[in-house]
Amino acid sequence: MDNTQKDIILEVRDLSVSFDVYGSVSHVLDGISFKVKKRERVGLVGESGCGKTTTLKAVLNVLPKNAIVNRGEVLFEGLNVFKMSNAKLATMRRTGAGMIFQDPSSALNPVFNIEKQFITALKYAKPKNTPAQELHEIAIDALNSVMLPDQERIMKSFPLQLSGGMKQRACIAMTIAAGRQLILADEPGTSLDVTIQDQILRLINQLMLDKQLSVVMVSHSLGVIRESTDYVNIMYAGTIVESGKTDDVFHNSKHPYTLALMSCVPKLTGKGISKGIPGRMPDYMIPPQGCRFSPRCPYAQEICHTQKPPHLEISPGHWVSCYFAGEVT
Amino acid sequence: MVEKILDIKNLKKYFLLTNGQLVKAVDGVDLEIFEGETLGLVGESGSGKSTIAYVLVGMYEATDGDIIYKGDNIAKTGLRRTLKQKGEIQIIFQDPGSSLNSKRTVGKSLMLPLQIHHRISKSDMEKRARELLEWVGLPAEFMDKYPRTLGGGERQLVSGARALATNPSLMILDEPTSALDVSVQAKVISRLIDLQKELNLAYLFITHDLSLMRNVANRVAILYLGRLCEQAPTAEFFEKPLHPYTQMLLSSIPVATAEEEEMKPVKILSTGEIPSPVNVPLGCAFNTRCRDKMPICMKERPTMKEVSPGHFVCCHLFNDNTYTRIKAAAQAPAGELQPKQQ
Amino acid sequence: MPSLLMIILRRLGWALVVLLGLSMIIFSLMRIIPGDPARLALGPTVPEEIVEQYRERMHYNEPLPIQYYYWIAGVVKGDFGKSTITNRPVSKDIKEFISATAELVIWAGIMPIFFALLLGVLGAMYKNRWPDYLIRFSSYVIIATPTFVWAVFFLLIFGYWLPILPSIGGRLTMGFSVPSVTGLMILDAFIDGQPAAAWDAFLHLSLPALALALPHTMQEARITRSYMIENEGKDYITMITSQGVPRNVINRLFLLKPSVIPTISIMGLDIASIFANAFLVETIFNWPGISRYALKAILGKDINAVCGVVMLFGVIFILTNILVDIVAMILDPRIRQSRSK
Amino acid sequence: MEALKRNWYKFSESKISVVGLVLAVTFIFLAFFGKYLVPYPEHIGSYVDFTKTSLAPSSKYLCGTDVMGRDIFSRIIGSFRNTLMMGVIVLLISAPVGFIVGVIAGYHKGKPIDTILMRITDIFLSIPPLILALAIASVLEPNLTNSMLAVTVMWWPWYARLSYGVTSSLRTENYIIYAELAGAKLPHIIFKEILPNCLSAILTKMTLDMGYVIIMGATLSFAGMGEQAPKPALGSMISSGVKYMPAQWWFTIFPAIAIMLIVLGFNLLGDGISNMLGTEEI
Repeated sequence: MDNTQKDIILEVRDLSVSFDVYGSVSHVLDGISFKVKKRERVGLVGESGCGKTTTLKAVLNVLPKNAIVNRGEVLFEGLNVFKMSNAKLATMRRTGAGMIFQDPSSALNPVFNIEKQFITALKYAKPKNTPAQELHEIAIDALNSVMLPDQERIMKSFPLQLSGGMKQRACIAMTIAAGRQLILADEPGTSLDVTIQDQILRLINQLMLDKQLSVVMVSHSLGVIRESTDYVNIMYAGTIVESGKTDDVFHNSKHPYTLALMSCVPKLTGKGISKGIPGRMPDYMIPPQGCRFSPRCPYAQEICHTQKPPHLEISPGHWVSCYFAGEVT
Repeated sequence: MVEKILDIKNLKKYFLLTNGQLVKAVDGVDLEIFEGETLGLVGESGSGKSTIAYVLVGMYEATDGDIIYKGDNIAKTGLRRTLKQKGEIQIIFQDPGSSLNSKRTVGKSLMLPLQIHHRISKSDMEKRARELLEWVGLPAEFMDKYPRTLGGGERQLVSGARALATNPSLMILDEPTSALDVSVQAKVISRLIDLQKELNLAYLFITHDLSLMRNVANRVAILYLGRLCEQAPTAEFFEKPLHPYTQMLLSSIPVATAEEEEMKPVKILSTGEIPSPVNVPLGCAFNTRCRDKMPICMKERPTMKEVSPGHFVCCHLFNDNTYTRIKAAAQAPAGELQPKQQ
Repeated sequence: MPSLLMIILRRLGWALVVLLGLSMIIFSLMRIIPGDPARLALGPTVPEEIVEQYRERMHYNEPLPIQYYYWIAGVVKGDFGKSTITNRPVSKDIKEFISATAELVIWAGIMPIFFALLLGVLGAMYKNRWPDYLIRFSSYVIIATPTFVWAVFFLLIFGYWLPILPSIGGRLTMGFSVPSVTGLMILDAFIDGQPAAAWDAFLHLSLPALALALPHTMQEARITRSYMIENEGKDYITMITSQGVPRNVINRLFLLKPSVIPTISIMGLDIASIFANAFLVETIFNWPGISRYALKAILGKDINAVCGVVMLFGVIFILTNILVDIVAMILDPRIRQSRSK
Repeated sequence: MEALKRNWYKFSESKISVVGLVLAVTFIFLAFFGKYLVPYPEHIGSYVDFTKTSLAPSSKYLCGTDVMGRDIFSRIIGSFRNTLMMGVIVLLISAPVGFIVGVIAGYHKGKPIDTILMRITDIFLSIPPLILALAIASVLEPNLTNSMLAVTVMWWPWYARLSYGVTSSLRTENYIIYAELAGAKLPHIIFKEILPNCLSAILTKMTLDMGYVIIMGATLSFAGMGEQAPKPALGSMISSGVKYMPAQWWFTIFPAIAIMLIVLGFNLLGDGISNMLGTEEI
């Protein structure tokens, strides 16, 4: 037990977050729980608005100001980020965990060059009296390790002088430079072209192997998640509906939502695509009482509408939040 | 005999920037579209796929080349084409957020083309607008709704209904679902496919998503920096992709099943950046990223070769009437392989 | 960067076009004044034949475009004609009065920028807490009060109730004499080694400068605050926060710069407009500036002076805008790129 | 209903906007009906009572009396109608004119007509507004109509700028492009497609500008170029009172406070509306 605890770098327990939207409360995250082991790649996959990014922001405690954490905790190396002292939180952000954003163009400050942003961040991550020269070298090394050529020129460049792929590489370099162990990647290739996305995903995988990192990969693309995670959580409307080893979940899906989602993805095999999932994502102001998927679920029974289903382990390491998990195909 | 409705020959569209640079957004593209079929046009950013769409609908005038639509050359008419021609070629735009005016109801948006093209009474227009909504599978209550209360998929369907208002024979779908979630995309696409059958529409389907293309197109054409690389019937295209860029593109697609993984023919690791369309490389446009490049690729622009009936490749590696490459494929550099999931 | 130079040259080219248009508008406006310009210039007692000679000499009996040609030909050489009020060349008047206004602008337009930024940043940092409420409330009240009302209030408060500051006006108390080097009294006094005179000049300056500075300083503070708050939600701030950079460093570096850039053009407009809009303050405080001169010229229908002064204001406005644009381009690569296209 | 509630929430998020609403509504009400409510309606015109000159504020004369023995409170309220008219007329003329210029230039962005229209706008903007207004007012008769004209001439370019900015960003919206492709005419595009999208920005600016136009009008009137005596105007009341300071401070202080409250009201209201409609501060 002690051994497995030590092996877990991040644990999210029953996290519930809502937002104050013009005086009304939007209940977004409802009891999110997952664990990330060291050197593991964990995926969060779901459609837009399901709370993937909110979950990542909660991990670093950088939620927007109108967010309210109702309950639950985020344990980074055993410490709750919501209860950490400011100093501890700063240390965790500086050397523990870092985030890669979906759109690298908006994640970099447009009026500062890469050097200013990179070195400032490094200055606080490294011991106080690290000479400027050393910081510079660390940055150059990091840019080199994300396979950006001509690093000195990149350092002097403003974001708009770089292509999307280069900006994303620079962001990755900033995230890994200070020796962070946990990388939170929020759709790191989505805003880029397919061939460039492929390069970025390969790069993250390569770095993960080389530097023994743990990765939380967030994406709306089942393909991306299948190809670059070991363990996956399927999210729907602020809840985790199914989780388990990636292969298990993808090839032996149990939750009605997972199945429906899979059938919607166009396949290279060209067997046509389904007609989609009926209905819409629920309104977070008045979320369904029971299972949040129940209004759209073809298998829903009375109980699904009234009571939230438990997250049950239906086979070793494969968890599903559905009363009828075994019966659905 | 299926009629050819659109014949694009050697289409060129250049833009002159105010700083004097010339952007060759589309540089000599040949395409044909037949009645009732779907031609898939695939490309990444800077490939000129949207520019082709905009020239076809008349937003831009072509710099050179011909677009023969049912016997008339509409390449250089721009917006001056006849009302009938405007009605015949319609478009659904990519961004569901901006394709409908947020201050006008769905009904008003639908009635605009009716008003211009049909000159019928107000009550007839309303009736027709309801009918259009029904066609795309939306309830008539949508007439009085504002776009902001609609989901992205619904907005795209309304755009579809609006495009159908003028009884087009060719619809240009400019990445109609790339901003949507897959479950919504499935809904919109299946509706569009049904409509195509019902109305015998021809689609020019533009996208960057090859998996989607596999499921909707009869033929596929790949664009890179304003030039066509490869064009083939869909099944053949995915079985025998020939152009090095096509192969790179195919192997870059993240796929959701192991079955599809098998479909990825050769593992060609994606390398390099897409050059800016301002500086298209000399010779073959792809030579900066091509693993198999030869000296000739740096100097001479390749021409289209028909390797088998209907399958065209624009690459120095190939000759007419044969799948055989001139040069064997290079090995992937060791040590840079993707860590396969165990 | 060669492109920056090109951009500036292009802006200057356009500035010339705008100035030409401005001169035409002003010239025709001044020529449609009812009454004979020659008679107005010479006064009612001068005999008709002298007026006729004058008319001939000034080309007043030629068609308007020809008159404009002669006038603009003079303007290019710096000759705006003679003022009918002071009876001196307008250019000489301008030279004399501009320095007093320039000194006022430095203290009322440029110095307060620092306070505007400070208050804006404070407001954003303490959003919806008492420092923010205090700053916002006072800014509303200050902006809602016209400059001339401030001038009157100050006269009342400091001139009569609390006579610690000179309120009779002028730039110096009688008895001090400072030779003009730069035209800026405080600086000149220091150059001449008279700290007492410099202090006296500063006291004279303080009330008009404050009255002029208050509304636009508070306006700039509010704009800075609102941009700060808008940018706070941007991804790049979340990104740098998630990297563990301390809040105060983010505020004064990564948040301030992008938030200040859009306010710079507003500050430029403010500075340019102080030159012209200071006339009530200059009149109330008896400040011998260009703006008061303009008011007198307008009231006295002194055509040459009005045209000259308005052209001067136009030049100041345009140059300030170009300068502001250059500053914005230096600070913001995005503007640099969009302007070069 | 839901939308109304949300809008009110956004508007009243800053409580101070509600104060603005109250001030502005009170001002408009008094502008219409003040004449019938003030204690001494006859004092608004050329009334003289030398037995009651320069009385300090009291319960009988809330703001004291002026050198003619007229009740200053009544005269302040009496001046509201012209003050309001100044703001309304200037904005009702300059906003549409500016909109048309801006929308045509913005729609034809990059074409010669854009350059011509926007350069003309620039020329007007480069003239210091007060100087231009003064010049116009001095060339013409000094009265309320001409001062309104003068302010209008310098005000429309700001609306041209605003509409130009909005239009040139809407220009690339797909629904505008679609309307063109479908063959819609320019008036349809301008009034049915673009105008509804500009309206919230224009209305917000109009409310905010109300205060500034009133300041400008008061400034002109202070300089003697507005409404002429014996009719009351806030600016001229202040300027004629200055020479009696500090002894008869009430001559100037009360009109000054009145201006302040009116402008404050519209500024707060404008900010509330801009919060509600989500338009950025200009």
